[in-house]
Amino acid sequence: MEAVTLLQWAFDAVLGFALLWLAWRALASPDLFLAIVLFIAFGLLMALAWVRLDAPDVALAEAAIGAGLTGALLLAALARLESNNETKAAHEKDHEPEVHD
Amino acid sequence: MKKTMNPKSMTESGKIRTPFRLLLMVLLSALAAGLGYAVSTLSSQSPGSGEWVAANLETSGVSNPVTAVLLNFRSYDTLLEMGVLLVALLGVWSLGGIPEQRESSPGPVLDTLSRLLVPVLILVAGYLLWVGAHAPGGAFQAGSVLGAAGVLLLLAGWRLDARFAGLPLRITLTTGLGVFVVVGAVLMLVGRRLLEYPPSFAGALILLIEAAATLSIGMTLAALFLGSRPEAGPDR
Amino acid sequence: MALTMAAIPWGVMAILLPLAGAMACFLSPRRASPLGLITALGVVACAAGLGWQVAEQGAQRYAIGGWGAPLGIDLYADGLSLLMLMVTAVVGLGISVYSSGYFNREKAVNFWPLWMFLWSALNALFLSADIFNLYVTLELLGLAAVALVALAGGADALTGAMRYLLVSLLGSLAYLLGVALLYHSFGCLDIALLAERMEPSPAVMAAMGLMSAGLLLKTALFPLHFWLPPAHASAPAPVSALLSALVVKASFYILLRLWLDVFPVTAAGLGQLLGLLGAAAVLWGGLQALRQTRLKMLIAYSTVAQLGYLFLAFPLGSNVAWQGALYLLLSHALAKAAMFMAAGNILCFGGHDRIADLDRVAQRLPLSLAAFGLAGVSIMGLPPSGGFIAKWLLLEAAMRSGQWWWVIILILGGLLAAAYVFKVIGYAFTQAVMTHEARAVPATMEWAALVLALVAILLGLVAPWPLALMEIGLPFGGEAAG
Amino acid sequence: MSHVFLYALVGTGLFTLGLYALIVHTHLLRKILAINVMGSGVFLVLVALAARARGAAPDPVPHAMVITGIVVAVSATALALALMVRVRAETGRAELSEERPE
Amino acid sequence: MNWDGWLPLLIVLSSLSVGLVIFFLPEERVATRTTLNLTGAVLKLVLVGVIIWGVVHRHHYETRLPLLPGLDLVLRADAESVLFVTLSSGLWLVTTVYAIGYLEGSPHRSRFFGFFSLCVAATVGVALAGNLITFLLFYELLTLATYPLIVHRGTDAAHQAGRAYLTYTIAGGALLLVGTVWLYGIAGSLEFSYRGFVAELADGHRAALIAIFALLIAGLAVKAALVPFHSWLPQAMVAPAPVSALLHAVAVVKAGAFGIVRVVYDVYGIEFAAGLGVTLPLATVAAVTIIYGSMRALFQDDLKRRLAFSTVSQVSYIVLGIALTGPIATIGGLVHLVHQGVMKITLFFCAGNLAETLGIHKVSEMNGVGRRMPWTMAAFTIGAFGMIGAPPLAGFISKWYLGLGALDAGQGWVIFILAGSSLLNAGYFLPILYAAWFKAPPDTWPAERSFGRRETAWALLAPPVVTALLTLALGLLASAPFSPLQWARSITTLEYAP
Repeated sequence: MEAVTLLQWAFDAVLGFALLWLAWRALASPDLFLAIVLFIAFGLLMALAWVRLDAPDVALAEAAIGAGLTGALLLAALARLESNNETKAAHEKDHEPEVHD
Repeated sequence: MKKTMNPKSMTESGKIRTPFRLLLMVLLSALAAGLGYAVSTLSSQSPGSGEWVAANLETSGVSNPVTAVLLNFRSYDTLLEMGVLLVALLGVWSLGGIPEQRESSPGPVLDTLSRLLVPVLILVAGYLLWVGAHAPGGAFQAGSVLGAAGVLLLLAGWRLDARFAGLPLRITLTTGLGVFVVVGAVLMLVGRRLLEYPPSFAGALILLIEAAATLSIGMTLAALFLGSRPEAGPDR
Repeated sequence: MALTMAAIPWGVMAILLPLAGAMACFLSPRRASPLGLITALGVVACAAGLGWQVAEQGAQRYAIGGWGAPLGIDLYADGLSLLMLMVTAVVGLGISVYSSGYFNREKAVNFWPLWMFLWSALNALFLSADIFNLYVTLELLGLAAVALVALAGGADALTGAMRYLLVSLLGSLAYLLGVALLYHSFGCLDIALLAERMEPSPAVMAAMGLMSAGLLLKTALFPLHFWLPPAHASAPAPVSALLSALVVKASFYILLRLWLDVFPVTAAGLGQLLGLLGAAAVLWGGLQALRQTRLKMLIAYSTVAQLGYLFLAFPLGSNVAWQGALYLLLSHALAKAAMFMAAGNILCFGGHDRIADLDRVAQRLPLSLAAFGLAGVSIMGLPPSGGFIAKWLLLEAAMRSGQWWWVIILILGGLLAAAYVFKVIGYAFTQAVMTHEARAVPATMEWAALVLALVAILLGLVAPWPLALMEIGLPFGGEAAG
Repeated sequence: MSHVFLYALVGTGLFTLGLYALIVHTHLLRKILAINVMGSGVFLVLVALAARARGAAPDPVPHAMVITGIVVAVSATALALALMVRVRAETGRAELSEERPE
Repeated sequence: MNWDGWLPLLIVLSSLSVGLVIFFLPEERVATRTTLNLTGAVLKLVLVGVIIWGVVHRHHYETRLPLLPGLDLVLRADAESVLFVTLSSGLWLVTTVYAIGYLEGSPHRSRFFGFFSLCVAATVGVALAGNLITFLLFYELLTLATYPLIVHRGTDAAHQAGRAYLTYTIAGGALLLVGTVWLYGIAGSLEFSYRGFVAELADGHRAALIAIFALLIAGLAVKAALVPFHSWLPQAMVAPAPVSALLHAVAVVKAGAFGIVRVVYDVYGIEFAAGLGVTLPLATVAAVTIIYGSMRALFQDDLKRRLAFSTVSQVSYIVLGIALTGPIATIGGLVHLVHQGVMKITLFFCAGNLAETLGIHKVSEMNGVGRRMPWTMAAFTIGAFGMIGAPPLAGFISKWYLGLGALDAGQGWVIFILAGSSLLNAGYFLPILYAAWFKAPPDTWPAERSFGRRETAWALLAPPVVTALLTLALGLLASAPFSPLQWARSITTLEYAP
């Protein structure tokens, strides 16, 4: 019993930390594509958190919409940005880094 | 007029000065601390309205409390929310010509994948819709799965036939909200309040609304992914 | 007859009808604009019906789904929400008539459904008694508004819309976090219930802060106004009109409700702060308006200034002060809509809105110019106009409470307003002769503007009635009127 | 203090984190991500606190609210992304000119 | 409300409605417009006649409409309002005739006459206002209605004048508003009543009442063109002659002066005001204005500008009469309200005729003009002598009563003011008359228009002649019943406690 709760605590702690860390990386990473991928991962972890908070309905919705569709939308938008003109993409990469720190 | 094009501001706006940034960090950490404190002071006994829901669950027509809240107790929120989805789509469409670049030919993998997956997804959607009445699931989950199927099809390079791109598509998109409003209005006509289901029909009505909503949600999400108004039907 | 009248839930109709209209416009784009106009008339009828109902039977509460708070969602209509609904109806009708002439076919297809959704969102917002439901209406409102701004196309409009969208979402999220805290503190979302169960706590204070901040951002109170002028100035004329006249007022309305009913307004210091920001807005907005070289920018900054007046009521807090602020809200809604429409006519006609070159245009659009002038009278707060009544009430409240410094602000604001209004009006009186060719403006567009302006003036002569309506359900607490 | 408060705190953390990113980053895509992170934070607070009562089934109302919220969020994101692409097409950059923080 | 209850409102509407109709009249519908204008003017005069008759027969004419909780929009015919309303509507008829002749064939006439009528509607409203907020309402309306007339010509000079006018009047209006609200906050009422209504608040509110008095008077002094708020008036003379007539004689300036009458007598009450010690400063300002205005007039070569400065000086006679605590001075002030209007409008009409017929704008161009335009110059001469105060003309009556009043109030110094200003008046009028009658005319006038055998158009000639005769009559028949003098006497009996 004790062990279980302890385990749960550890799990919650790790999950919470992971969420924060992923969000941070997603928002700070210099590469937009990577940022989006990280964000999708973040969404999946959110779904996990919902399960942990026994909110299965929310978990389903998050997995399908939050992670899945939002991710798809983001990637499509990025593709459109890049297809707009490649030179800009390069420019993004080199001037983003000093934006975040 | 075109001050947005002014190259100077282009280079300026890229950076934000570090001192300002530090100040911001300080302020926001203070905010975080305050919020954290506020949250942690809440009593650990939830005064929530869970018991109210439990008490009225059997008259609601479904046994899954979340679905009951979404489609009966607070169905009005959900009605307006269908509106939000539609408005978003209208907005995207009114932006007009988003460069609709053909994804480089889907390739056999994605093609077959979609062939296999799409039917499965549709089945899943149907299941989620049905099961939502008494177990986790419901219109939104089902709808989003349907939307995912649509996205997959679009990725595979499939496009809606021009014959259906006009009125038929628009009808499908509005079904969810439409059915919702019609049900509400009809109930008012027979002398009940807006969305006040008769307990005996509640389950059926909810399922009807959910089915329509699922369809619209799926379609809308797929359309949002596509980004631009599908090619003109006869009436545009 | 009366019985059936009483039986009809006019408020609900006022929400459902535009929704239905929106779908109709969406489904048959060809007939979008006639369908829209019909719906507009219907909504006006609903507003009138609700007005009759409230005047006859007092404040109305309607439990959707028959559950009632705390389980379900209630609609609530007292004097305050009724007046908001009614001014929305009047301005909305004007905007609909105007738009039927303004947009070409392919733009109209996109405009009408969005506008109908926006209208229904407004009505839903003014009638909602549930703070989460208010969040949903806010989002519906915000997204529709952004989409409408983007309708103009072009770099300015799109950037303006983008900034507007981000700001609006940020505001909503702050508000929603506040809702979460309140719900988990008291276990209910209904405003009346919250008011009962309310007791101060850190969580409540946090919620108060978050919700107020979010709503102030949406209401564009100085210094959170930065997003407003670009968005309002670059939108199509009828959209600018409805943004300045109605949309910004919606978030202010929620703020007012929360402050009057929910939050423990022991925080007098906060009231003073809001007053100070309001004063800053009045002066800053006025000065900026004076500095503008383009008509629509000038009008947009004037909105920033006028919104500032609304917050002068918070430090005063008396019944008279609230009446004044609300009356200003009403007359500003009408006047500002008229102004933007007039500007739109000038823009259509002359193809530009550079103030310095207005003379050529102004003389050929006497009606539009008259509309601008009359609206200007109300904006300056000169008699006879709704603006004057509002300013009088605010001055009276300030004098009675002995906080004379607000008097100075009110007067300075009026002088600034006079300066920037006459900066425009002056161009009507020049010897300039019309030379270059111009696009004719449909009479409906000119008259829509003029009629709204006239109503704004009329508000200055019929004040007792709106003020009496305002008192129904005592939205401002027990105090007697006057 | 039960584990739900941990998640609630993570929620507030995400909210402020997103706010920071929203202010400092200039690229619109990042701003949109930031908004979404803020949203998730708020949702986390809502749902976490719903499960406060130990053992008992959690309060379903916040769950419903969050589901609503998620759908609103995806709609807003879609619109924002479409706008971003158009802004880029018009101005050549996916940024807001003369960006003013706060 | 019965018929008596609507009459005051009807008087206002009689010109308001005309104005609104005219706005929508196409430019070329000259005949219709003229008919409308004259009908409105005559109708108004008739209604005023009815009111005079009624007031004499103790009828009570009052329109009362709710404006705000606790505050009504009140239009009432009392002794003062009848005096002013008669003056303005009488002179308006004349001015309308003159304007029709003057603006013949010029552009934007519908716009002009529209605002022209609004202007008079507002003035009548000011005259009939039964409480301070109603007064304020029409006072501001007057500001708005006059601006388009001043900038009517659209020249840069006109716009400059318009800006100056707005800057002064709107700021003045703001002061008036603040004063009014403050007073309402203290007194809880704004109803004009003989001998005032604030006397009973004296204890505790003394300072406040003085401050309010200052605010109100400052707000009114702007339109009354008291130093130092006068400088918009000379600038405004760029407007067409009928507008100058309106500004100087019928509407604007008079509204300011009349407002001061209201505040001193019907809000504060003359005795109480004197008790507060606020009248002497007012009298001093008036005295300074009188001298300053005349001084400036002396050095103007532009005829209308000279007349404008003369107005600055002359209107202050009214204020002076009001501020000197004493029934006789009051009579002088009130009667000058009428007399100054009649005389000054004559002079502006004549100036307009000279400009329109011969293109004369400067005094230095007037040599021998008497022979070319005898009728006009005759009228001008009468007006000028009236201004100087020569018996038996109207001006003499005013100055006589002012003088007596000053002695009666124990303010001997005023005599010197009056004497000095009369000398100055002579100083800036007599040279004009001398040049006009006794110097040799030039062989060509700056810009002559021929009107056949008449010296100028009838519509331009008749009005000044009429008003000149009126000037004469007001002087000769001063003691006849219903003369302004008698009316002022009866007012005085009401304003001073028996």
